[in-house]
Amino acid sequence: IPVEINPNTLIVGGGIAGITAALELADGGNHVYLVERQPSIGGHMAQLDKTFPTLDCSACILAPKMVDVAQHPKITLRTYAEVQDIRGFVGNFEVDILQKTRKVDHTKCTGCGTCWQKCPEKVPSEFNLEMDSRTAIYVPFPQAVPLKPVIDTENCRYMKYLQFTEAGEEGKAPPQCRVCEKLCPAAAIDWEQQDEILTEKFGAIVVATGFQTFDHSAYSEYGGGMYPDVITGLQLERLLSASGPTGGEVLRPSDGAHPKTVVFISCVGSRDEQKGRPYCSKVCCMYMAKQAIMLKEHDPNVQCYNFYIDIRAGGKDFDEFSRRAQEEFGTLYIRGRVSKIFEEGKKLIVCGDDSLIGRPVEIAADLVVLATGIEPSTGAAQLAQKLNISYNAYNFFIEAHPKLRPVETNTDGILLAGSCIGPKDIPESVAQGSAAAAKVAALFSQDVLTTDPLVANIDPIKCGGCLLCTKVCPFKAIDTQVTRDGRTISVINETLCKGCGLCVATCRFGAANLRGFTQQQLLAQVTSLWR
Amino acid sequence: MAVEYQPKIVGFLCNWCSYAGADLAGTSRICYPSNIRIIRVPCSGRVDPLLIVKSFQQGADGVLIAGCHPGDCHYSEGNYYARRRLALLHTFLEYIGIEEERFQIQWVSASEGKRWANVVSSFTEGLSILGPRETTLHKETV
Amino acid sequence: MKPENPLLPYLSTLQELIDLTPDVKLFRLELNDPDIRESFDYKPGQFVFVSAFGVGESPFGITSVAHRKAGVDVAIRRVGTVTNALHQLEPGATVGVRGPFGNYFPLDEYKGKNIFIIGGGIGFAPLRPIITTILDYREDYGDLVIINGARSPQDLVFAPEFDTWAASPKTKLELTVDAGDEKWTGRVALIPSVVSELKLSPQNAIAVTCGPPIMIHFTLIELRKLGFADNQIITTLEGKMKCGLGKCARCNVGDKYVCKDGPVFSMEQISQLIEQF
Amino acid sequence: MSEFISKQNLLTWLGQLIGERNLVAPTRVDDLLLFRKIDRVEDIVFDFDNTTLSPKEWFFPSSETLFYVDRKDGQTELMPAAIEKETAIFGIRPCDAQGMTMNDYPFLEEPADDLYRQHRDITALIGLACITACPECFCTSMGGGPHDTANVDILLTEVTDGYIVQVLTDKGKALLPDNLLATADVSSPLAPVLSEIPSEGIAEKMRQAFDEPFWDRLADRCIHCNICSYVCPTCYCFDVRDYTDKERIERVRSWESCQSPGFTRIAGGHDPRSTKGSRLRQRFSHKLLYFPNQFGALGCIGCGRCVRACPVNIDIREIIQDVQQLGVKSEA
Amino acid sequence: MDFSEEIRSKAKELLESGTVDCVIGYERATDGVGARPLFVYQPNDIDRLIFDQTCTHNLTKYLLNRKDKATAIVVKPCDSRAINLLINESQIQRDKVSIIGVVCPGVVKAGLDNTSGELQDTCRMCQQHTPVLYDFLVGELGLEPDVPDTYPDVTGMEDKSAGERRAFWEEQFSRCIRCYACRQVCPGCYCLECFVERLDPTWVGIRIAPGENEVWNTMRAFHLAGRCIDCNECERVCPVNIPLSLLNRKLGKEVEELFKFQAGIDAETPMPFSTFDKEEKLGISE
Repeated sequence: IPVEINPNTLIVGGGIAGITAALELADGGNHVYLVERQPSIGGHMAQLDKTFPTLDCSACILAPKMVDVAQHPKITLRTYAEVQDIRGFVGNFEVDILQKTRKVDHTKCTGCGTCWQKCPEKVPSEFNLEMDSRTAIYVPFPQAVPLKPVIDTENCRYMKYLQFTEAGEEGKAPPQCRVCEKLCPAAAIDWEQQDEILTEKFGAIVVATGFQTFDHSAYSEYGGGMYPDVITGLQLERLLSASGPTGGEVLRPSDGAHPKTVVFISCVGSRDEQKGRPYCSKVCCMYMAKQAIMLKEHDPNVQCYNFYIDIRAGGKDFDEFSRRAQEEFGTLYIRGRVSKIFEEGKKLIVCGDDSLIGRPVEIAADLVVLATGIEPSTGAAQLAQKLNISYNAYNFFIEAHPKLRPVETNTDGILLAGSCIGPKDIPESVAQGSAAAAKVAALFSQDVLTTDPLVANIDPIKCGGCLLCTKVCPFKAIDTQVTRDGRTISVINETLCKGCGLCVATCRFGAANLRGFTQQQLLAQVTSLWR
Repeated sequence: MAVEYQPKIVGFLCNWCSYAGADLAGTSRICYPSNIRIIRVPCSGRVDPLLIVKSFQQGADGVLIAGCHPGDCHYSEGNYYARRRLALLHTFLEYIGIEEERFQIQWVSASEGKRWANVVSSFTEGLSILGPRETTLHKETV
Repeated sequence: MKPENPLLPYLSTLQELIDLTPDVKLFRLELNDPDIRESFDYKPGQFVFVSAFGVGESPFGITSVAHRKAGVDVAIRRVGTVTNALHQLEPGATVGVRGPFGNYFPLDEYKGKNIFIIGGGIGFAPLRPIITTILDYREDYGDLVIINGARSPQDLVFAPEFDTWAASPKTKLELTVDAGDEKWTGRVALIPSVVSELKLSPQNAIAVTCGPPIMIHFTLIELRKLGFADNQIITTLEGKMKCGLGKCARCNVGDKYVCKDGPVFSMEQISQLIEQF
Repeated sequence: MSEFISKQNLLTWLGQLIGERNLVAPTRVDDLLLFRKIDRVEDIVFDFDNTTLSPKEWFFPSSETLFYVDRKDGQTELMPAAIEKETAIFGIRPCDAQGMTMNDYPFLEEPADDLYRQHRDITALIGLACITACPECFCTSMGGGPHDTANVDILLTEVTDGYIVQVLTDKGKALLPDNLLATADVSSPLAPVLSEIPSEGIAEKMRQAFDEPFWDRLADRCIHCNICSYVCPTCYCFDVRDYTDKERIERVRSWESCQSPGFTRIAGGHDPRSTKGSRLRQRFSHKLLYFPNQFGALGCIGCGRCVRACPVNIDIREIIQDVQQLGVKSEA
Repeated sequence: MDFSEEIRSKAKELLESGTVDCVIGYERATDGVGARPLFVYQPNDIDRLIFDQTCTHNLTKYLLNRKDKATAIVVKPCDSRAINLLINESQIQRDKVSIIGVVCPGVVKAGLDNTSGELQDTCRMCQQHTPVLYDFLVGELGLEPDVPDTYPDVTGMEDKSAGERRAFWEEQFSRCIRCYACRQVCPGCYCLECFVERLDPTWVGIRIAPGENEVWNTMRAFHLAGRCIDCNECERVCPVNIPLSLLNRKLGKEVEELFKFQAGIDAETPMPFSTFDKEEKLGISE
């Protein structure tokens, strides 16, 4: 049956993959709807200092693209929003999007910044990985897009006050701050604003929900997070970054001293069966090399050590790059695992062994950097459930074919890009963003689509009306109806049906059938197996 | 020399778990017997008993249904219904003389490529030991 | 060779496949064996079984005429498994043809008479050979009025031939549909009302009608109103058939078999049938 | 004086027949009595009323291949089905032999049904006259009789320690070697006396009863299974469809019954015989009205199988009586 | 045992009061011994009604042709369960049916007369002598059987080896002539188009061969899993004596053990395949 294709695309995730896909499609004249969970787009790339192996400034190459997204007439940007539910099929998706309340009317707000400079409530900054603080009304970082604040309702004093009075608790009420409201020149603060659900229609969906880094508290041998000077690679990125908490000066968290001896430990939450992370996170070897180089450039007196299992430097100019880290910048690569770290005065004693010379090694370090691995962002599995796409044990999404259909899923019209499929570096994510965009463009190039939605249907002539199917349908997608000749029969509600085919196996009458997996098709497969 | 007996197996695999699992087994180069012919279904709950009975009539030595572990159904409940239907069919087929080893229901998730390989291997092995089905069904009546 | 077993079809080749309506295709068939092809003679009104090997066979009225020596045409509407399978075929495919079976329109008796052809939907198809014959031997017959009706304009069969028919001498073509569309400028009416509207004269006339049971029923009423005697009204009956030889005992109406005593009956004969149809 | 064969010689003869051809005879299959191919004389049952299914399945099998469709390198070929070797059917009752006539009429009427003719040609019939009769028998009312010789090549009539032999055709002669025969002075026993069913002029009465509500009332009870048609020696309705086995396509003919709901439903849904009553009427009209009109003989031979087998006791004897009565009413 | 009089008076009452326009019961068959179904529309036919131990038919099948007509029907305990089944599957409405339930000690084998007392096999294993639902009850309450073993026949079959069972059933199925009487008589078989007659797709080929027959016989039984009310009609009517109840009863036994369900005991309990228990394992390894 031919179906109209809705020419709009939904892109889930505003990281570099999502941004690329969005711009490619928008430039191609398609309307794009970009949904990002955080208050700003940019994703992890925005947190990075430099990028390997070319060492150009991450923010500098990303920022213009972010601005393009914000200004592109064909792109609707929805930050601080999440996909709540999805119905329909290729060409005709209907998606409920939850817009979390910002308590700030962005149509009025000019982004002058007064509010987030004056807000008295200080909260650890997520963007800077809690190495400094932000205010309760905030933009995550100076180059954020959109450059308009949201109020963190958890921490805002006035919000706390309201919750307190609603709860009607005893004791002294918190102050009714409302400073931002008083100071806002545009009167953009809107306490009434609530979460809202927006329902939009799309022809295709690109999922680029990216990754998060492994939580190293699982590694008690590395202090399980109790040593302030054992940090993650991402934290080091922020310390190296000119826009970071230390303005680009590498100061160790505990006492703000300049670290002279820095130890990198690779494969933290990668290639580690015990921790349930047997896969390689792919980018760590390279970013450690990069960070060692950057540290040396910041301060020639720094000595870096790198405990590694293997050096994975497959990629254009990659191996040369990690070689430079060793040969030019004198990083000492030690093949072996670190067995434990303990504090001794101001030093961190790193005990490991050099498996090449088979001798234990002990290094008194000022700073230890854990190359924490990559895992899918929280909620990836739930999202996959909603989208009817499959995902593996670690919640990475599964592509339709690992070789030949790397950005497609088993569900038509839903495409993938970036590290939500598996660990990737920036160029790969960008490539996939473009690839997904190309797939969508190809889909839209035909104006009507002649694929069937994979939903069930019930032949009214055959249905005997036992109504068993209405009882088993997990989605309550089967209603009853009275025929002209007075029989009560079941009918499929196509918008609710998700195509599991339970009704087909339940139906003795042979009335129920499932497009894409019809009785005819499956029987034909059975009978042709040994022809 | 005599060719050793290769049992014919039909596998109905849930698209969301077992099929992905088998895929994983393939892509991660885990070896398992090639006797199985895979039919992809959206859910183990989609498998109509007719298809299984038909498979045996068409000469299958074994039929394997693989779906998501109970609780993990992509459609939340499909495999619970499947479990009931298929468990009953299993005892019934055994009753009409199709040895229980010839019909298996297994839960294999998308990540269990290894498990998938093991399931197929042991199933195939079991069938090889059992030998071909003794049946007159492909003869005609008077 | 002529097959021993009358249930054994002649292998034939699908020469051409023409879309007549969204769900009706014209199949141009040619028997493979040259001798049989030569001897294969049939008359307007007769039918053949066409096989889609692997699925089965079904009976279809022949829509071509033997004297043109251009193979066998059947118009097939997609309704069941066999017709579905046939519709899937491509030109060049091998099919089976059994027949010809049944009686036929006694055209010799119609010579010199005015003839009214009244067909509805796919039911019009078996009437086409009468028209072709009359037009090929125009002088032998009187006036010819063709009433072709269908649910909608694109369901009218044999549209490509309408002009030829309309242009022929002493011939009138009346098209009608139950429901028109934006392009349709012609008549929108049910066939029976067209019949009464045209005031067809029973004088020295024969009315041949074929179509869905209800349409035949009401057309009949109108024709009788106009004064047609039952022996002036000819129609064809339909029945489920498996053999075409009066053996499978399925298509009988009372003690008459549609496949061998029919399909062509005059109203006179039908009214004498014991079983109502 | 009449020709006679001893029980011993009969066994010898049947033994010989097994060697040279298919011998089909009544034998026990579970608790059924069926005509089956016999490998050991001991399996033959001699003492019986009649078989569960009629011997028609040996001329008109429950399903048989009409021809095969072979596809070799793009070429399609039709291979007519081959009929296997010569067959003799032993123990066929006169009523069933008579019933064969009712199949011969439609099947052998030109153009003849080739397969049926072949089955007929290669099959010799050795009849066994009825000494006793089951309560449902009424052949005498349908133009037959317990000792009738119609269609059989040889008829045996049981007497003490042997059988009176009537060789009726050349086929029969060829079948039975004289050396096994003796002449004895035995007279054939009296035929069992059967209850009489008023079949006189039933065809006309059926015509009159055609539109009576009688049929719908009767259909209330009928469950429209196909049993009556399948056990009946004269029912010959069939279905034809293609059947695809593993590798090759065949066109198969199988029994079907005018009682089954979809029997006359044409593609597209229209069914001229959609009501249960009309279907039931069809069956009896066919036997008692159409068949006589078409071939001049009643289509029922009174073997009583349908009466025995019907799950809801639809009894043709009762129907004939009732229809005669209806006739009386309508005249009065 | 003979309840003819009670049945007649009840039928009379129902017909004359206009509560129903038809009473479905039994009358004497033409062999003068057995019984057959009878539809009574006029009071003057009432005297033809009988009820004794020859009344084996399950009349509830006929309700499917009278869905919207007020009907009175005579039911034995097993038959009464069929009514619950049909209500549960929304095939008939309770208020259209007046149920004359009969306390039943079992019915005699075909051909035997009322007094012979030789019961059909399934009756000897029957647990239920009082109908599970009725508007009027004929016969004394409280005559409930004490049957130690409900499924001796099934367990007997289970004890055989797989090979023996295979051989047995293939032999049985090969006899089937596909007359579909088992289906036609079964109150649970009401598909508008039975899978065996479907052409698209063709589940069962036209050829009457053991393989095709097996698909038919197995799936017919399986479609009745959790639905068969064990009236034994299919087996009774089978012209080639295939022990169909042995199939149905196996499923009945398993459904009882696995799902704690018995068909037709009431009209509300969800059918076994329309519900599930997350915790149940049903012998499938995790």
